[in-house]
Amino acid sequence: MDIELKGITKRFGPVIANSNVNLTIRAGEVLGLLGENGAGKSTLMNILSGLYAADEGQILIDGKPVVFRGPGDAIAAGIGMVHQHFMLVPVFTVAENVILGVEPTGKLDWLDLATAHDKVNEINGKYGLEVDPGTRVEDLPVGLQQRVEIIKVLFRSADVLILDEPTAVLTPQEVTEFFEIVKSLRDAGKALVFITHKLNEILEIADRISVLRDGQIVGEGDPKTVTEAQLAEMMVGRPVVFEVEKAAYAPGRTLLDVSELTVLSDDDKIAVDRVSFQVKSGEVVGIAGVQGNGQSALIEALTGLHYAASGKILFLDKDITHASVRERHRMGMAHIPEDRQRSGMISNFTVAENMVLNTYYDERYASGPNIRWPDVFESAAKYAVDFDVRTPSVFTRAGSLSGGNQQKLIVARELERETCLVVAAQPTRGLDVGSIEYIHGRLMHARDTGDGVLIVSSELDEILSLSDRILVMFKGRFVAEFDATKGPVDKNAVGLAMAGAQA
Amino acid sequence: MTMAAPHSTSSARDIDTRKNRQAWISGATLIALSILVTTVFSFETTGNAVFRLSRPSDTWVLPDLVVAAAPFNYLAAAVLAFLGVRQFFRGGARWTALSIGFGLVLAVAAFLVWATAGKSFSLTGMLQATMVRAVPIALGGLAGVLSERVAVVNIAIEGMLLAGAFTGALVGSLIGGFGGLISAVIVGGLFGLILAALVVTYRMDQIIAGVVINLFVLGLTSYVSSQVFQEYRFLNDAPVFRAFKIPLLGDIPVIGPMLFQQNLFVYGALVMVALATYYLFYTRHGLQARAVGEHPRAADTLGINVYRTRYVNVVMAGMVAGFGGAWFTLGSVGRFDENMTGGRGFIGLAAMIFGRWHPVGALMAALIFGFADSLQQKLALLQTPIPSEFLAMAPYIATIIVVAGLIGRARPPAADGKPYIKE
Amino acid sequence: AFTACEVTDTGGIDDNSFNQTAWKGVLDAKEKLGVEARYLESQAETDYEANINSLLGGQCDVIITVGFLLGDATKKAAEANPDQKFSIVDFSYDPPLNNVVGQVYSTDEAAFLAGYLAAGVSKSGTIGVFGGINIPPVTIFMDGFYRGANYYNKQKGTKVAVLGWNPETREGLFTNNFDSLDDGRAFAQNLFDEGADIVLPVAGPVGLGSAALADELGTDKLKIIGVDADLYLTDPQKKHVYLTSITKRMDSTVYAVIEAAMKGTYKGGVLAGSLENDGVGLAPFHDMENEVSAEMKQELSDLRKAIIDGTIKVNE
Amino acid sequence: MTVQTSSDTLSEKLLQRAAPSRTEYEDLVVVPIFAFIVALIIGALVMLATAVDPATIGRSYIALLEGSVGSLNAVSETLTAAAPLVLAGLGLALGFRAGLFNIGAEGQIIVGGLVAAIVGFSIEGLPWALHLPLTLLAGAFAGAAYASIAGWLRAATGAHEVISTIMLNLISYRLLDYMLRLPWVQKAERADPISKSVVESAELPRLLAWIDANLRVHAGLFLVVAAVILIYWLLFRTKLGFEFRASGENADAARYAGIRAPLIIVTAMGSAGALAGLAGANQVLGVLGRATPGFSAGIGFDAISVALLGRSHPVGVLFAGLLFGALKAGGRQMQVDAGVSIDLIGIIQALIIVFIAAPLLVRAIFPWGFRKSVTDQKDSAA
Ligand SMILES: Nc1ncnc2c1ncn2[C@@H]1O[C@H](COP(=O)(O)OP(=O)(O)OP(=O)(O)O)[C@@H](O)[C@H]1O
Ligand SMILES: Nc1ncnc2c1ncn2[C@@H]1O[C@H](COP(=O)(O)OP(=O)(O)OP(=O)(O)O)[C@@H](O)[C@H]1O
Ligand SMILES: [Mg+2]
Ligand SMILES: [Mg+2]
Repeated sequence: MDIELKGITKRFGPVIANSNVNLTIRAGEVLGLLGENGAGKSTLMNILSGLYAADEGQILIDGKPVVFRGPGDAIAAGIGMVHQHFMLVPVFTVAENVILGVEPTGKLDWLDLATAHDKVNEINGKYGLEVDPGTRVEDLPVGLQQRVEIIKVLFRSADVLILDEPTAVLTPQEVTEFFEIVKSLRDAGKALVFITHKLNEILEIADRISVLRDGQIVGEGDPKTVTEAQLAEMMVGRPVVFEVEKAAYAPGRTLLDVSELTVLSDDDKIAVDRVSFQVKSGEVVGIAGVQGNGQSALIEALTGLHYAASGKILFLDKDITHASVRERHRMGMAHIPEDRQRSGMISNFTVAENMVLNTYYDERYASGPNIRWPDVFESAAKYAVDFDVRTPSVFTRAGSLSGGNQQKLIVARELERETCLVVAAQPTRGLDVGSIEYIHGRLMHARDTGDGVLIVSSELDEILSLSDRILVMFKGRFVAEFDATKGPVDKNAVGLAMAGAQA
Repeated sequence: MTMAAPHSTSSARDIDTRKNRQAWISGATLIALSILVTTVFSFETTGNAVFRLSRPSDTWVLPDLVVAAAPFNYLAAAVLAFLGVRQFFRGGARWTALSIGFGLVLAVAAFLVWATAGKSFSLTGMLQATMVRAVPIALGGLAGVLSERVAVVNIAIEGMLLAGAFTGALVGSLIGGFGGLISAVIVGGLFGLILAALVVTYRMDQIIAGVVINLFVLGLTSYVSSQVFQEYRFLNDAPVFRAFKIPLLGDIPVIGPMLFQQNLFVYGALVMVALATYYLFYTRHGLQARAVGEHPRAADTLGINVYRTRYVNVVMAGMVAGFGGAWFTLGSVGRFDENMTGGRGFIGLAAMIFGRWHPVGALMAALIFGFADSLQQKLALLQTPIPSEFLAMAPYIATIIVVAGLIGRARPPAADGKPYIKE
Repeated sequence: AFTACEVTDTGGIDDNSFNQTAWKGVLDAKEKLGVEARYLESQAETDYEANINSLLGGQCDVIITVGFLLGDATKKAAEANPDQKFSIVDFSYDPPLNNVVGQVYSTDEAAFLAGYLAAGVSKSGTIGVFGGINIPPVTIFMDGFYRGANYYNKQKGTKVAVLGWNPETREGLFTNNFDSLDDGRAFAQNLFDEGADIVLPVAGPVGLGSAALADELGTDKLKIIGVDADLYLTDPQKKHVYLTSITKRMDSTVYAVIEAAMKGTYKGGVLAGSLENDGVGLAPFHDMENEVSAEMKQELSDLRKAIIDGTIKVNE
Repeated sequence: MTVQTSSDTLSEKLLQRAAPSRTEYEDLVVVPIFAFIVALIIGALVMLATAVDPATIGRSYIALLEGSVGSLNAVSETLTAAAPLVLAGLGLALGFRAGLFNIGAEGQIIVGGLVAAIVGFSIEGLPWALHLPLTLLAGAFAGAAYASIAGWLRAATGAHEVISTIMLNLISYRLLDYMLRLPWVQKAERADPISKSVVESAELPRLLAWIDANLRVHAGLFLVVAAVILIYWLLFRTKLGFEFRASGENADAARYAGIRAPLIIVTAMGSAGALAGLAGANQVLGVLGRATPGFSAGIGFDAISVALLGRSHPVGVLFAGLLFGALKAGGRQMQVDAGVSIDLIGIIQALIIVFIAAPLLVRAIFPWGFRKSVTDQKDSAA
């Protein structure tokens, strides 16, 4: 089944998300779609999957124009989409999620879950997916949730699969497995659209590449000939530096000294199990690990959001095991939380308010009970400029900024003040190369000026390129440690350790 | 996931787990209850407490349940103390919830025995009244469950109940009970439709919309009641659906009168709770409805019409509330009076939260409330030294204790209260 | 035209109880004397003063306020407006005011008769009573009822039990509101479950709920005694369930005040309704004539005389 | 150097506020006017439907106007009715801002008013300047304490504040009934359950009694103005207000920012309760002179509407409270002059809120009253 998009234009109020886009998708082929944050990739694909209606333009399936009045129509036409933000109901089981909307039904509208389980297992077997249909989705690791999304699409016997940033949350091993699945789908004659920010991946898997910028197609590429640098320049419109520049490794005093730390999850399971490590000034310690292995709990305990069940945390030689979040902030700990929308900022607050979210009480902004707003605004404007936060004004709702700018806003807030330890969780998740470049530069700047940096990321490349030392976390414990100061670390070894293989 | 427990049990022991703390707190609670039962309910208590299980008119007459007050209460105190101490030694684990539940029941029983010592009352009557008083609350709670499951917060239950009561009385007076009942259901559904339109189509804040509907219905019904019913009394004289006994089942002692000697509304409420449970958790449309409440965008991407689903379910909620409202007039007193629902809709809302957004949970919560309510009436008759005002507070205090102590942080549907905006 | 105005209590004009009975007095005056009638419902206690104020300014010739809760507001207005004629139902001032007629009623006298009657008519040997709120205008009924039944026991050597009120501890069964009809039904059911076959609800419209229950159960199982008005007349739909009513003839006292004001014989002070002047009394038995033995009727009439001449004290 | 200046001009640009858009202006000014008109029209239709003749309808609306602003007495009544609504509404607005849906203003009014009454009658011989503030404070404190129960339950056990405040309301009614018949509270030689009268030194003096003794507007008005300013300042100018708003908008992010959620919940509930308690004290000390059964008069519930209508903004609450006060005072006149039941006011209030809270609805009804949405877009794009 071939699909042609012709002259697609889509506006959101004043924003033009897509402008006169032409694109062809062919059966048995993987089309790679590239573009900066906000370039309009997701919008274009949402139009194709019937979620949005295009303002102008046409969709042709095998040469015949079609009109989608809703996702139902697109599904019926054989188009399925795996969304950038998972479209899974966390409290439903895998089977329930898969059948949602096309439920096998018995008499009296009875929901036939047994059939559903069988069908899921059937698809599992066919593409080697191995997901238990009876598990609740919220209990699954992200990698498996991804597969549920794919099963969902396959269950609807889609011929066209749109995959919007499917690898953003996967480990290298999982990516490899995932590519196997993609290839088997392609070989089965399906048409695939693959969206990503990772240039190496697109070169590996795509048969053709299209690049979007500001809602327009700005170029095409043949993965056999084009280079990463060329693609990056096409996306951003300027040359991009991939290598992170950093000064020589010169660690100073010990800033953070964690010993035998145990943290429990909310349901009283052991999430972090007697972990010990140190972070020194002037070094970057990277914690690698697949989501769900205790990194989040570790970060929460370090930053005071979750109590430590046992063990000790020393910060600047002071015992902060039971100190409050605020105290830790004050002592110079910066925290870039992993979920920027949920916990990093308040979408309904202005940029300025978000800029002082954890410093509003500081003498710089407050006297007595009052906050001196003019001072806040001025500083906010300054930091927005310093950290390249692109916003119409500091009075703009933070929620209306693009993801990359929201993240820069948070980084600005955390790094502008006097800090000595930066705890960064997934600092660049879902960001485009330009923003990643910028944030990495900022973190390295902090390191080079004597801060300690602790980075937790499921993005292995990020860990590898930034860290001086790498700790791999698996099931709540550190299972391996790598020294990156003496030369490059073997990516495969780290990946294996993340997957639980004994180092 | 296979090597999930490489941890030694010793590390699990010496760490401060939430469960341990819970076990200790509940242990302390149980011991406190034990002391209370000993000092207040047992000491100087004499005589027998007599609970009448049957009425002379019943088919099978059971003998009265006679409990020697002091021994029973000392025994209860001992059991409570045992349970409490056990919590400290064994750390409770999964027995914690069970122990505290059982302990509360025991404490209530001891209290009852103390209050009844030397007197008697009809236990069957109390249980029957429990059921009756639970009906409007359960139906209100069920209306809440239906709409909040699709993420529409329903503060308007009170207004919908009142509208149902009013319509039931008005139409019931004109064309008879069934006509009144059907109209009440329709009008309830109509207010459901209005709520849905306001919050789904016009994206009004859900809480404001609910408050407004309450205000509007109260205003309109009071206005008509004082402006029209006053003069034309025949408009406010509806027949009442009488209790009818279900053959055989109704003759079972104690349970029979509670469940099977009731009127249409009680049976209706039970059936609706069962139907709603089936609908929400065992049918295709129920699955879709819950998906809309948890993650509307996901539902939308799968071709489920979020708006339509919300409309349908909120209208259903309105119809259930309309039925519940008709209970006040057609199922109870046959005439409408200003504000006669008296906040029962809000208590229904509480029952919904207390029942964790589940139809059966809401029914159970309503029954606890009904029990506390009828208990309060019995105690007033038994002439305890407790002032009547404090007895009347009992249901409310019980609700607070249960919600705070046993429920804690219940999880509402994830999208509850949030409007869904396409595009 | 001569205008009579009524300010109701929060129960509203349609409460089937004292606001309505008083309003009937005004309507009677409208019919028979040709006065103009107006009323203003109080929605809350904070309204009393404002409501009275909005009737000042010469548009009303006499203002009738209903309910003891309006006592202070009426006094304040009367003192500030000495030329305006007032009358208040269920309240009196000591010392009396020149421009207020306080209408008070010895309801316990009538309730005593009702208690005696109920004790005699009851077949189960148990009768019940419940109130709206534990306040004197309510409990005075309950006191009289209780003592009347006890007097019957003393006279006849019977052991008729009165559920729902204890005059010593001053605690009993209360709905704690005056508007939930459903409570009226549930509370009557509760008393019925404990054996009562006659119930006296002293809670305004709440009692209509009790009547609905009696209607459903059948009057052989449960009878209701009304309060304030003769409910056989004011609640025609359920009239068959009322054994009798303890009447408080607010309509006739209100009428009397309006008539006096119109004819110029109005004088501030107290207008006390008692058995003696028929201000309070027992309503006829109507459909229940046959339920009450001739003997009982005779005893009631004797008792009435004894109360009037003071040989029997109802309040001890 | 050049970099420096360019970043300076950049940051200056960021400091420019966008002018309020056409839509904002319409929502704030045009929509309420339409809302009011539609509500009155529908109110008239309801009257027509219940066989009220057109002349009476006209008379009743004239009475509504006269009774609310038509005379000094009318204005005085409007202000008197608005005062407690604004006070309690401010408290609720504060709670809403902090993410707490507090339905408990009614109970807090009762407890606050009751305690104010007790302090007001039991202390004698204190000078006015001491006694009145003391009494007001006692009321506020009692309201705060009562609300804090729900706050504490929420913070400590997660019990939903909607349930606990509903229950606390119901409990407070019984508590009031009970307290009013205690011998040391009940007015001497009165059989009915009303408290002793507040002594003069604790009364909120009537402001216009020198013109006419019947004018009820009292010094509580100053309290209202002060509270509006105070809450505005608190919410938008102080650290605590920032913490309230942050927790209300996104409790997670607030926690990450080091704001202590339990503390904020209890403080916000407490402050809301204090304002409601003050509203109760205002009624007891300014209007009634004592506590009586049901003196709360549903103000706590109307205050929810007021807070919502005022969009939880202190100034909005002030205007919403004045509107409700005016409707209340006018409704009374309406009943007296035209014989139309005051319950009609409830309908009109509900309709006004509907139309103000759902601007889309008003736009749908009066498409010609607003600029086309396309031009709108161009406006904001420019
Ligand atoms: N529902 C919406 N309402 C308004 N604007 C939107 C909406 N969805 C997307 N946009 C805007 O449209 C533009 C394109 O967004 P889109 O999500 O398609 O980008 P993308 O290429 O997928 O970016 P990313 O790499 O971050 O996923 C952005 O400016 C975005 O802010
Ligand atoms: N709980 C519900 N939620 C939403 N819609 C419902 C529900 N119950 C019934 N309906 C509606 O009743 C109508 C008949 O139901 P039926 O199951 O036949 O539709 P359907 O073929 O499943 O439609 P669709 O596939 O669009 O859901 C449909 O319009 C359906 O949407
Ligand atoms: Mg995207
Ligand atoms: Mg009325």
